[in-house]
Amino acid sequence: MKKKILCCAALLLATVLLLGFLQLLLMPKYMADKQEGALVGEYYRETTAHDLLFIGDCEVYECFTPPTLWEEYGVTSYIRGSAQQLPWQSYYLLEEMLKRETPKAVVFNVYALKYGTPQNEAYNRMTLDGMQLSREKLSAIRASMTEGESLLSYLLPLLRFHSRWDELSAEDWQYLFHRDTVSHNGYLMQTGILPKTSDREGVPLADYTLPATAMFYLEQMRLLCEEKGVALILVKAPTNSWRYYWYDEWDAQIADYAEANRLSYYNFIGLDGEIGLDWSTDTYDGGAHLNVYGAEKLTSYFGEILCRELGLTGHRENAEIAAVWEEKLDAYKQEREKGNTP
Amino acid sequence: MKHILCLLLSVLLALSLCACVDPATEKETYAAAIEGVRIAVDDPAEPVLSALGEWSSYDESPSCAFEGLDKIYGYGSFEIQTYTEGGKDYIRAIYLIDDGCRTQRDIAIGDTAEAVKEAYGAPTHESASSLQYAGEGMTLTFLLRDGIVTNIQYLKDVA
Amino acid sequence: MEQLLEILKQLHPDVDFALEEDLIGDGILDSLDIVTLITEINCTFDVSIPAEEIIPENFASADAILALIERLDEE
Amino acid sequence: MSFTSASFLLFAVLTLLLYYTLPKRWQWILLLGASYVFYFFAGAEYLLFILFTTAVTYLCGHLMQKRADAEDAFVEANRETLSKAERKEFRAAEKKKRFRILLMGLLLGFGVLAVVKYTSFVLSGISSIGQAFGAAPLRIPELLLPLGISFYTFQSMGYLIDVYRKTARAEKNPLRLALFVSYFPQLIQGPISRFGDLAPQLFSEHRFDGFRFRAGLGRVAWGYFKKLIVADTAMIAVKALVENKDGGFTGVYVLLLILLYSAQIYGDFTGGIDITIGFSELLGIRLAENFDRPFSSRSTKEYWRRWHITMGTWFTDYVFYPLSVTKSMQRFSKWSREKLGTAVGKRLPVYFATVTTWFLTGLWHGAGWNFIVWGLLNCLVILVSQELQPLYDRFNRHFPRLTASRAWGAWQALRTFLLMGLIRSLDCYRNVPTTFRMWASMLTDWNIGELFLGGLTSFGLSVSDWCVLLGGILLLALGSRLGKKRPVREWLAERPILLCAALCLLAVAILLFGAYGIGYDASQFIYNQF
Repeated sequence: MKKKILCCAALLLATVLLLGFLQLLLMPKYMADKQEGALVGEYYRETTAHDLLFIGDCEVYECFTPPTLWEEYGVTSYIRGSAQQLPWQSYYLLEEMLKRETPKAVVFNVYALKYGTPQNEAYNRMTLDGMQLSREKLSAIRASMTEGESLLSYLLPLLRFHSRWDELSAEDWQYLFHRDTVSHNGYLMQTGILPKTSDREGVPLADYTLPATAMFYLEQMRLLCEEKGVALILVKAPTNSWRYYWYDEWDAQIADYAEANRLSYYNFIGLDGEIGLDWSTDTYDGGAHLNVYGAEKLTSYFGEILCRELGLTGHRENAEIAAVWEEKLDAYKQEREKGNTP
Repeated sequence: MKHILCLLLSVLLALSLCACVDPATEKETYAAAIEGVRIAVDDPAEPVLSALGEWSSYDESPSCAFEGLDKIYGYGSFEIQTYTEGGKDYIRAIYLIDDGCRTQRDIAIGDTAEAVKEAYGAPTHESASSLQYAGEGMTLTFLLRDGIVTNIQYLKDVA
Repeated sequence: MEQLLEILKQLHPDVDFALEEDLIGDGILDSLDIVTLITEINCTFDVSIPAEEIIPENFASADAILALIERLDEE
Repeated sequence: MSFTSASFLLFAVLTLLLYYTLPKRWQWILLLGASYVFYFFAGAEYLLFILFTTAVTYLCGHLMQKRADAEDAFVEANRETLSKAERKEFRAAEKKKRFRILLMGLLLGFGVLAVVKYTSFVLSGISSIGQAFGAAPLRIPELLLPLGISFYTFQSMGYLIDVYRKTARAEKNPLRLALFVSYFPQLIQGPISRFGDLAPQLFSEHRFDGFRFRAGLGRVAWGYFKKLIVADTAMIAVKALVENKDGGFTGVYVLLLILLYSAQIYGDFTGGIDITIGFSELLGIRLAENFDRPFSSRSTKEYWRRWHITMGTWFTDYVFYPLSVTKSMQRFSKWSREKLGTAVGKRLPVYFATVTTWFLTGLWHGAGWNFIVWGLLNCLVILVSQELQPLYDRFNRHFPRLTASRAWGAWQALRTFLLMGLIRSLDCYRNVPTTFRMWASMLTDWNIGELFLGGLTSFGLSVSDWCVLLGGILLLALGSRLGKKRPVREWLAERPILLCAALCLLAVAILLFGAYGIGYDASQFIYNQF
């Protein structure tokens, strides 16, 4: 009798282990392709604290380069952004980060405030699956689920990705237990060049009011930062293409909000001269996002503002931090040198 | 006995009233008809584009992280935007931008909001700056300024 | 009994109804047969078999059917 | 709360835990509570409907029982004084009075069903007739269809008829009756149980029985396998083929649809029933079987004895027999025999009852012409083969060796399977003319070649989906074959370690290969709709 129970227990344990293994195997790795999906998880590898945290969507992880901030100003920073990262996802990621560290300032890119409802399951997955299990993760999942999604499938991703068994590739085996680092402190490098050729504007909208849900989470971010004694700075990246268009009406609302709450708000659209942006060389996809050359110019420009506004002096003299960051800078320069255009 | 019967019958009646839910209105797919070509949101783009012939302007834009371009084709009075799914292009939006073309129910830019309501009935959503008609997986929007139609959009709904 | 066996014979000429013990369970009589049978019995024996008497036990064998007829006649 | 949801699994485990820890005399009360919780999650407004049916059933049953008891007591008390004729007369008069109560119960019970299920069908019929004469189309209200209403109504009405016939005693305790009506494992898709069978199971105290519990677990897991791997994978293809977006799924694709839909409905319905019966076994409750390896039937008649058995017997016992033996039917029989000759006269009443029964069976499946045509076609096949019986017999006598061979049996089974599949496709296309057009296209469109030029993967099934589906079907066939004498689960239940291994394997297979989650439309059990 006892033996039988032991046997069954062993079988059950083996099954659970097998399922766990299958889960590791079947989850998308986001290594060779769609690297954006690997961004959120890389934050946990950081060993040192940051002066600045960037949050937002692709307009942060393609437009600001932490290694440049280090090289030029000795400032340490991290970008916690992922593809179409929605305001509530940004909020909960911020909440999670502020439990771990207290930076001088948080920089939030406002473009995603145009979204007031859950959008897309695939983007949700890329943002949320990388988060470690926490109260914030659960809240973020609840706020983000589109119709037909279930909380359970985030806790047990096997339930979501089980049908990938027929599309497994070498990558899935290679990265079973570890991942490479794809970003530079959250910056995803693009070295390609595809000039911007169109000055098309966005199509007119029926309603220019930014959704209340989005503004609610902005307010939550503000309150959270206030509570933690961290400055909140709003930015709008300089990119402005017809598909990802930033309307003047939206801008006015953000400017009003910033003024009412005494926040700094920097809209970089139209500052090409000051920043030194050249849309024929500084974008990799025809103007929707900056490439590394554009991002460096913007970072350099914005870094000066930040140092001035926040009184940042840098950590160059701190040997421990400097060692960590010089290594990061090396890796960054190497990739920049090599280029990553397909 | 009779009383019980009456009681039960009235409960039955009440129940059947309970069972009534609002009739689900059959949603219409609004389509544009331009130069004799029917264009509707979510239709495959290829046949429409080849029927319309050479476009006068073209722009494209990638999406974040995922494969697939959004493309926008201009034809003077109207524009067609497409999206990619499974390697094929489908229509995401149709924009009528000047009075050179009219909707299937004969509304064009410059018409009044009253004319729109006469042709399309009560809108699903109405504000000073727009009239919106929800269709099957898409919305037809008339943008207004001072009660005059300035722009007409057939837009795919976000899933 | 002879009359009954005659009726049964008409339904399935190839079955020896005097010997069969489980007409329903063995799938010899199906519902169509039963109704035909009842109609015949009602005509021939001047009884009326109500629906609630149509249970497998009452139609398991020629004897059971005969018992049913006699019981109904009795009541 | 569908059987395939995580919340149902949680609910089931919780119910089981409480069931075996609470004092045994509370077990049925727990089941009642669980049933109402289950139904509440399906939709709070549905509760009104099931409560109404329960109340009607309880009251009418109770009233009939009171009269019947008084009747028996009277006859008993006056056994000496009453003559046989008087007694007979008295009983007949009492029966009539009981019948009135029964009629009221049936009217109310079926009334609700008719209103919610058939109003829009009837109204749209009237409306289209009206339109033909130039009237404005009627505004057709959309009614909500309470979950499982067809099943619990039939079960309750069967109980009333049993009480009327005195084959069952009415339940005195309204709560117990409520449990009989609402017992949750079978609420959604049957089986339709008889009071005499189910009540003793529900209300007796159940001790934990290891063997039955293990066998039940095996059955539940097998049910999930059928549903999630076979039915839901097949459903992807069925949906695409029926929708027929590009208009090219005619000809050989219709045949494919028939095969795939057979796999789907078999997996879906028998899988659901396996979960129901298996879960009841976990509770120590034995339910009536609803299937007996139906796809190996050699004739339509046999098929209907082995597919959805509880519904078939319900219709036979409560519609077909009563209808055939009514006085007027018997008079009609006599009359037609005299006027039209024995051959016709003998058949007429039987045929009339058969057609009516099948018409109602079709209607029960759904409010729509496709279901009615479906029922009548089944009936037609049965009656035609009945008429051709002498021909078959002669054939059998001429070729006894051939007809006794296994190949002949296999041929008959295949023929029946295809015929039933063909008729069943009416339920897929949901529209009679379309279905007929599609059937015709099988003869006119010879496009078999297309299948091998990528046609097989053109309706939502990838090569790997096909592998899973065919593998699943093979396993089903194997399981059915091995379990012919004795279900495999019972053999396994005697070998706990093997059972445990089998359950683990099934669980991994279902989790990995099941067609669930995003990317697969979460499907409901098909039979919920009926």
